[in-house]
Amino acid sequence: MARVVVDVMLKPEILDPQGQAVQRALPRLGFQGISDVRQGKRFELEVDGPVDDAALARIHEMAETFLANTVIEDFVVKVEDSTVGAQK
Amino acid sequence: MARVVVDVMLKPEILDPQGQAVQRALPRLGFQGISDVRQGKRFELEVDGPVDDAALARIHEMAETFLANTVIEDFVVKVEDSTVGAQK
Amino acid sequence: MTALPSPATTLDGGPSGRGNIRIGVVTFPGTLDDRDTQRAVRLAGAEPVELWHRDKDLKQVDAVVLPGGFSYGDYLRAGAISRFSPVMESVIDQAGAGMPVLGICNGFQLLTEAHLLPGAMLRNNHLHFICRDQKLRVETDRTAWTADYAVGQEISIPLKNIDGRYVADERTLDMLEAEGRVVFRYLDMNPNGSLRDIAGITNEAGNVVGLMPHPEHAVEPLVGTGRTDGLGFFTSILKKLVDAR
Amino acid sequence: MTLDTVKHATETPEAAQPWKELGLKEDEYARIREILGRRPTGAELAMYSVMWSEHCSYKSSKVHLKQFGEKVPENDAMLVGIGENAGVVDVGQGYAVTFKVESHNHPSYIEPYQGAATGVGGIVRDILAMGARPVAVVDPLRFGAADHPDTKRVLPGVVAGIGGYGNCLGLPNIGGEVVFDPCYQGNPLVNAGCIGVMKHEDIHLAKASGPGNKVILYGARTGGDGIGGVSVLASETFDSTGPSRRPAVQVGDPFQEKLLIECTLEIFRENLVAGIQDLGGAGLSCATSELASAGSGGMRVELDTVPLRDSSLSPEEILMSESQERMCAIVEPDKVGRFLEICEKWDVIATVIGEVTDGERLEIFWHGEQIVDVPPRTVAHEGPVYHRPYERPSWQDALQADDAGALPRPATAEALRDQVLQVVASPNQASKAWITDQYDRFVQGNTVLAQPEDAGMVRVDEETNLGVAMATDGNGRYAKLDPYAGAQLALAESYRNVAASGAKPLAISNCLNFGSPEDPAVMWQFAEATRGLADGCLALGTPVTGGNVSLYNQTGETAIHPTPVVAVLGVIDDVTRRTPIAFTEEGQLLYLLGDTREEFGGSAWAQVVHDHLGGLPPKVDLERERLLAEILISASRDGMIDAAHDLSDGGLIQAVVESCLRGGTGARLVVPEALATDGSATGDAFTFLFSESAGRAVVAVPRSEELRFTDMCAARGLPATRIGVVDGDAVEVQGQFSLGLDELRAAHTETIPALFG
Ligand SMILES: Nc1ncnc2c1ncn2[C@@H]1O[C@H](COP(=O)(O)OP(=O)(O)O)[C@@H](O)[C@H]1O
Ligand SMILES: [Mg+2]
Repeated sequence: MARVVVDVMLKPEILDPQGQAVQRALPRLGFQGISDVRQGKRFELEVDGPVDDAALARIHEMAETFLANTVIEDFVVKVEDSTVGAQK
Repeated sequence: MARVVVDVMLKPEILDPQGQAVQRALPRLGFQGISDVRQGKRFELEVDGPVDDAALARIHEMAETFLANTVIEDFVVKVEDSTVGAQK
Repeated sequence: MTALPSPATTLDGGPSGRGNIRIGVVTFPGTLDDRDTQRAVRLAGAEPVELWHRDKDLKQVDAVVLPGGFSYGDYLRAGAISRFSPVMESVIDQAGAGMPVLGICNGFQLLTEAHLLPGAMLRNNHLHFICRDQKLRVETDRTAWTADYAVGQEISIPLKNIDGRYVADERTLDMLEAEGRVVFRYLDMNPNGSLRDIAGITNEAGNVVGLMPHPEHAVEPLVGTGRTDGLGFFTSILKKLVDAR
Repeated sequence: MTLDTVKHATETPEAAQPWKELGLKEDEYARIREILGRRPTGAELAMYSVMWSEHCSYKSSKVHLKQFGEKVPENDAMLVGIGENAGVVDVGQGYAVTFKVESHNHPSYIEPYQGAATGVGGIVRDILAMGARPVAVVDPLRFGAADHPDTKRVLPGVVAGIGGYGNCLGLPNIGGEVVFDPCYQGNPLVNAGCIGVMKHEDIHLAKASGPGNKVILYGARTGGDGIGGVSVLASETFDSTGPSRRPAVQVGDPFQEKLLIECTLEIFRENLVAGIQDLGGAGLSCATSELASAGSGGMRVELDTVPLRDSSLSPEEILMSESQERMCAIVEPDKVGRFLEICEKWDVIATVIGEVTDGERLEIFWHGEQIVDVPPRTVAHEGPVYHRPYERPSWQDALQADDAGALPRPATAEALRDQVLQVVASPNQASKAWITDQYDRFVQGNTVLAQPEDAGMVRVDEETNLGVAMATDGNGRYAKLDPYAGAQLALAESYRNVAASGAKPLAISNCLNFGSPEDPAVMWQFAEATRGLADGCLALGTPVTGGNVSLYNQTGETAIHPTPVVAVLGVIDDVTRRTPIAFTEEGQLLYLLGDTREEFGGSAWAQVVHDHLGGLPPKVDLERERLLAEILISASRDGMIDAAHDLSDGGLIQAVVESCLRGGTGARLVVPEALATDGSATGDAFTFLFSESAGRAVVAVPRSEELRFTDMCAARGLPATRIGVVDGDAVEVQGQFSLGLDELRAAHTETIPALFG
């Protein structure tokens, strides 16, 4: 089993109030030096079977038609081995 | 200016209703072979100045105290160069 | 205030009368305002017909309403999962063939996800759910659902959502304006950051309308905001369908 | 690891067991061994420990709660009393209503969004389990100081969580409270209430009867989240230091719960269940033992059939898991097929996990091996009962002696005006619209009244316009000064709020939020408050139908103010006769009902202007409350008043300002010559405006009704004093000051958004 990650972010020209709210809060919490924050979604997919070109093509299609709304969002598909949570 | 990414995912033992809803929908959309989906958040931070150990330590602290609630979430901090949206 | 036919002056007999106008109301998992929409349809004098997300069968209804709620929890994106329901295949087909379709709130979100209407809905700019009595200006009476209103008329109906910010690229927005396809605009305050204060739009043919506020919650003087400004949606469609017979 | 079967437990009597880590006391563990005649298995120990926790067993509070069942007023409305998931009352026309309030305090401090969200989820399942369609929710909330940085973390999260869950379920939020006080800093109180409506014949009870009937678990899969969370957490003094003390918080799935509601209602409609229970605190341990205990026979469960989210869970963990959005039903064998079909229709996972037996034991198996064999009553109903020592705290006298009446009062009209603005703008008195606008109050299309009205009201029947109303109230400051009176004042205020809306108060639920029961001073507060509430209910004729106790709300040695929250349910035959708070018609006459005395102990004025808490709370006169309620209800029914607003914290001026702002009209007030019929207070403007004497309301009377109205009050012996008229666009107190509506509106509405927006 392998893990494929799809990152979905709002297109740069679309207002991201969530990211902005985070950014605005940072100085109050004592964190300086962050000039911009964007918030998006991360999907971790566990794929049965090999992650070959065919599988990736299907996942790309899934991202394009379903996981992202390309009217407003961009996405990237990545094969990953590191797991969130492994580091701490 | 450099980009640091913080990925925040629900801990494995915590229910992820969003990931579950996506996973359940996939077969209906004709996508087979995905055995699990988890949905989390991706924060892209633009950092002023160098991303040295001190900066990363601060971002780690920010993630721990603010971007994630470690009661239910894990996070990973990564320095990144590739941008979502670059690929398409 | 709005001059609307009262339920007493229904156009074509009650639900039991012959030749009823049948308006379908779809229930998806997580739909909330389906019963309220059925009530509004009934109060306007038409016959509400329950439609189920798993059935392609539209039961020969004359029009369809996609009601508000949180279909599939609005997980992923509002309307993104329900958009792929079997019933939507038929709705998309029939909408293309000219059947009147009204999407309210979650229904509007669904219509954009299904590309029956352009643009997309995003999280409110203030990031909160907002529930308020919202003033709107009617921008066109040339849709199937707004014929009973006058252009420029101001109405107040409840707004309640968290993903209500309408966005589209400039070209699309200009096109909507040029073609007179902005149906409602927010007045007094823009409650969510929608571009150009857009509260509702229609497709080229004018049979498909989507809007964020809830006309079905403004059909009785007693409950909700105590206004009946929303009844016009349901009487408009009823009249149109009766005339078409 | 070997499975700790019953057989194994019998063979290894001396094996060490983690009873202490599970929160059991030594004598409790000994008692379990005595009940079983051997050491418990790991699974049995897990069950007893969660079920015997304070949260589930009410071991410290039980002896006091008994009064609610003993001092029951004559009331034919009561259909199901204390002991079931929620009480049920008859509201006429064949309808019954069930309602209850519960706390989710501790989890909401750790994870405000999810803690509050799952609080709503839990109470809604309780109501659903009675056979009712949930029709509305309410949320009494208490936070630390409004300007404390941590309140900025907790409040927005809690509000978003309550909205996020309730809105997604399609339940209108029709009321609640938001109170700030430093005493809640480390212990916010997140209480949530729900109202459900059904026909009499639809009432369902949590019992497992009929040998051979199947036990069906349906809803979400069971996961490793919140294992022992709620029960253990709510049973300990909360200490935020060690991460090891932070049990997992559950994440709620309101979408799953919405499916569960629709699916369950369809199952009820087809009459497919013999008994039903929601899964809340203590999860399957609670559901199986309670169902079996309340039924006639025993129960056998194959635990390995429980659908899991995480296949590595141990049987103990499965029994203790508090995963949300699950229900357990008892179904006759020939109805199982249809039951499962309906679940499939709603995409709800349902599994037969066992059956009712003709034995007397609850037996649980894991892959064929027996891991639990217990008498269910000993788990569910025969937990330990403590007679905790209690004692009036040594500081109580000094607190009561510190009379608020001695505080400096405004010396000039100008100062009085300033203090009015200060009070109206203070976080506790300010408009909560920024919060309540995050809640859907329209969904279901039956909301007649919602915030900021005195009570929420929903229509129950579209044909007849039958409706029900609910208000929730509590005042920890009053209760701190005198817990007996404080509890009665909470009851009286909530009762008055319901009556002010035109509905007849029928019955109550409560949520009793207190500090550690191991502190005799706290236990005294608890004993006094329950006694006060029980006596009060007897006097008002409103039985307690159920409620919830939340103890250990304290940080270190410091407990929160004793905070009994009371929810009163009322019924109204015709919702078109409801009374709103808004003053709308110029020229209508304002009447103050009741007596006003110099009562400032615990008042908003003392808090806002002097940061003072001392003296005695307002005097309670329940006979007067009853009379006032009768007058308010009659006046509403007979169309004698167009608006009514009860007086409580902030006094008359607060109520008048709220009614004026709501209606967009001003008012001219005249300070009357006498404020109380017994002559105890003469008319001074300060007392008139700020006193918090109980048993009062202000009403707007159309001129054409004045005589009829005053005659009625005179005939019934209720003091009614004409204090002014609806007029203009300012609130003017003659001879004192005038405050423009715009200025008042700004003061009243800008505070909360400025703090949290
Ligand atoms: N958390 C809340 N949720 C819903 N409604 C609330 C909440 N807090 C306050 N409200 C509503 O705001 C109004 C004013 O509240 P409050 O001042 O506590 O009323 P009262 O003093 O009459 O009891 C009421 O309608 C109440 O139900
Ligand atoms: Mg009130």
